[in-house]
Amino acid sequence: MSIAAKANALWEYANPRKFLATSERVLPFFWITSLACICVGLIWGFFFTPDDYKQGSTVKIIYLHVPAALMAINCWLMMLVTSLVWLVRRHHVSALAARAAAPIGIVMTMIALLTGAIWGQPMWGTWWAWDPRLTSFLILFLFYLGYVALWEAIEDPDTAADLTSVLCLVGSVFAILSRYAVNFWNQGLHQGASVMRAAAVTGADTEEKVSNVFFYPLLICIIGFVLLFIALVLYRTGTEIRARRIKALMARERVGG
Amino acid sequence: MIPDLGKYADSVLSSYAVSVGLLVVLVAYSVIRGRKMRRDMEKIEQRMSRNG
Amino acid sequence: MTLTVSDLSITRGGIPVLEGLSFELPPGKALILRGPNGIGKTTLLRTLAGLQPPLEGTIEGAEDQIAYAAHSDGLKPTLTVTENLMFWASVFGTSGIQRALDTFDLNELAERHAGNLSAGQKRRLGLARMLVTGRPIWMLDEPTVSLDINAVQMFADAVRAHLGQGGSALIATHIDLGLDGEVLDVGPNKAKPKPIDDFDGGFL
Amino acid sequence: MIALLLRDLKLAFRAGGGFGLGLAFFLIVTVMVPFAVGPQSSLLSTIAPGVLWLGALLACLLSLDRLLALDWEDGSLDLLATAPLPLESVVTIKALAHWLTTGLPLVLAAPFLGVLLNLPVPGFFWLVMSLLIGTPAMSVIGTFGAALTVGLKRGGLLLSLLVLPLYVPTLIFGAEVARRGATAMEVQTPLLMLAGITAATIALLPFASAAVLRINLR
Repeated sequence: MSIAAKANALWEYANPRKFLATSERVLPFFWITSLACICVGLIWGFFFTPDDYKQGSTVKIIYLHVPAALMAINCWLMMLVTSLVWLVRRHHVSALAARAAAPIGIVMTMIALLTGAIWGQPMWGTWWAWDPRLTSFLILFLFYLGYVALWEAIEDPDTAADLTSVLCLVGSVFAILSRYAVNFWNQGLHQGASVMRAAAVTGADTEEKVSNVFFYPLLICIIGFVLLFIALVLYRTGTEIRARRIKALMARERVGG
Repeated sequence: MIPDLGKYADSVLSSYAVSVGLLVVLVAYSVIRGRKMRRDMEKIEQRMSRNG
Repeated sequence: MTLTVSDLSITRGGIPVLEGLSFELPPGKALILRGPNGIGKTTLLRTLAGLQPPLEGTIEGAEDQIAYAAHSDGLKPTLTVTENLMFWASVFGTSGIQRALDTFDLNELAERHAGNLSAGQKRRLGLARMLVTGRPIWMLDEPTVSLDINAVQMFADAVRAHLGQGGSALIATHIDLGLDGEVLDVGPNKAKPKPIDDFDGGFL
Repeated sequence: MIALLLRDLKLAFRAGGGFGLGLAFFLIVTVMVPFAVGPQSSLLSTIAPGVLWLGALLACLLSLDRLLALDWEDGSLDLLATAPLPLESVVTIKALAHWLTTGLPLVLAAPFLGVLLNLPVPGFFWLVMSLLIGTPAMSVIGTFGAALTVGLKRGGLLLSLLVLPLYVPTLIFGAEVARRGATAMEVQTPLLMLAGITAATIALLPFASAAVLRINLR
C-alpha cells in the first residue's frame, strides 16, 4: 500500500462506527500493556534503584513526575492536532477525541504539579516556588480548565466542537507566549529536562544527567504512561461518541421522528 | 520488603499515593461513565427501533 | 433579482430538519412560510440570509440582497429613531433615511428615543430599518408578534409598498396579511429520518 | 465602520451604557489594597505597579461580557453579519470602542491611583506607558473571549476563566515594565515584548474572533 493510500485508509476510522469497532478490538491490548509497563517501571524504580547521592530517595518520584509532565504537554499537542483535523476535515471523531483527552490532560498536569510540590518541599525547602516550569504547568492547567468548561457550557455539540477547537488553537499560541514570558520573568531553579537529551542518556554530560540506573525504569514508565494515555483516549472517545449519539437520538425523539 | 527510604519516606510515599490515586480515579470515572453511556445508548436504540 | 432555491436541505444543531426544498421568489412578490412550530422556518430564513451553511442544495440570487430580521428589532433604546436609522444606513452604505421615515410615518417620532416607542411604533421602526438597508429581499421571522390589528394592517401596507417598488419578502407568519404572493407550506419537506442503526458522522 | 464606532461610543456614554463602571471598580480595588496589606508606604510602593496592573486588568475583564452580548440579544449582530461590513472589521471596531471607553480611562486614571499607593516618581511615566501599550491587547483578547461566550446564558464566569490565562503574557511583560520603571531599571526588553504582543494580537486575533462569532451566529 502506498503512503497516500495508507493515509486515506486512516481517515476511515473517522467513521464513528468503524472507530468504535476497531477501538473495541485494540483496547484490551493497550489496557494490559500499559498496566504491565507502569507496574514494572514503578516496581523496578521503587524497589530496585539506588538513592541519588544528592536527592536521596526522593529521586524515585521522577518515575511519576516526568512521565506525567510529558503526557500533560503531549495531551495538549494531541488536542491541538485533533482540533485542526476537525476544523479542516470535519470528522466528528476527531473533535470528540480532543474532548475525551482534556480531562486526562488535567489529571496528568495535576500529578506533575503535586509530585513536583511534594519533591520540592524537601529539596527546595518549599512546597511551591514560582519557578518558570512550575508556573508554566500551572498556566497549562488553567488552559485545560477553560477548555473543558467551554465544552460543558455549550449546548449544541457541533458549535461546541468548533469553538473549543478555535480556543485550542489560540490557547496554544498563548501558552507558548506565556512560557517565554514566564522564563523572562523568573530564571528559575528547576532542573533542565535532562531525560530528553541524548547526552543525558549516554552520560556525556555529567552535569545534569539521569544515569542509566534511573533511566531504564523511567523509560518503561514513560512508555506505560503513553500506552495508558492511548487506552484512555480510545475508551473515552468511544464514550463521547455514544453520548453524542444518545443526544442525537433524544433530539430526534423530541421532534417526533 | 519496603526499601529504606530514609528521611524522605513521607515525600516518596505520598507522591506515589497521590499519583496512583489520581490515575485510579480517572480510570474508574472513565469506565463508570463509559458503561453508563453504553447502557443508555442500547436502551434508547431499542426503544426507538421498537417505536419505529 | 429573483431568489432561486433548489433542492435545499438544512440542519439545526446537526440534525436535518428540512430537505428537498425548492422555490422561487421573483421581485414584487411575497412568499408566506407556513408550517408547525419547530419545523425549521427560522433555520430556513437564517440559512437563506447566509448566517448558516446549507447541508445540500443551492441558493441563487441571495448574496448581498437580503435584509434579515428576527423577532428582535436590533434597536437601541437609548438612541433616537433618526440615530438608529442613520446607523444602519451608513453600515449598509445607503444614503438618506427620509424615504424610510416617510414610508413608515415616523417623521413625528424622529427625535424620540427608541425606548419610548410603543410596540407597534417599534415594529414600524424595525421595518424602516429593513428599508434603509437598501436590500430588495426582506426576510421576516414572525414579524407580527406583539402587534395589534391596526399595527398588523400598517405592517401589511408597508410590506405591500415594498413589493410595489420591486422588492420581495419572505415571511414566516401564521396571520393572513392579504399580500400578493403564494403560501409555501414547508410541512411536506420535513426531513425523513434515516434508519437509526446505521450511524455515521451525523450520529443518526 | 466609523458609524459603528460612533454608535458604540454613544451607547456607552448614554444612560445605562455602563461607562465608568470599570473605572469605579479600578478605584475601589486600589483603595482596598492598603486595607488588605497594611499602610506601610515602603511596602505599598513596592507592590504598586503590580497592583495597578492587576486592577486595570480586572476592571477591563469586568466590562467584557457586555461587549457583544447586547448586540446579540437585540439581533443587531444578525444584521451586522449580513451587512457589507466584514465581521473582522466589526470585532475590531468593537474592541476599539471597548478600549476607548474602558482601557483609555484606566490608563488616564492610573497615575492618580499611583499616588494613593505611593508609587515611586520614576514609575509614573512607565506605568502609563505600559498600560497604554498593554490595554489594547486586553481589549482585543477580551473581544475574542466575548465572541466565544456570546450565546451563553451565564457566560460571565466562563468568560473570565477563558480570558485570564490569555492575559498572562501581557500582564507579565506589562507589569514588568512598570516595575522596572519604578525602580529605574532598564525597560527596553519587556517594553518591546509587550508592544510585540499587542501588535500581533491586534493583527491576528480579530480573525479568530470573527470566525468564532460566525460559528455562534449559526
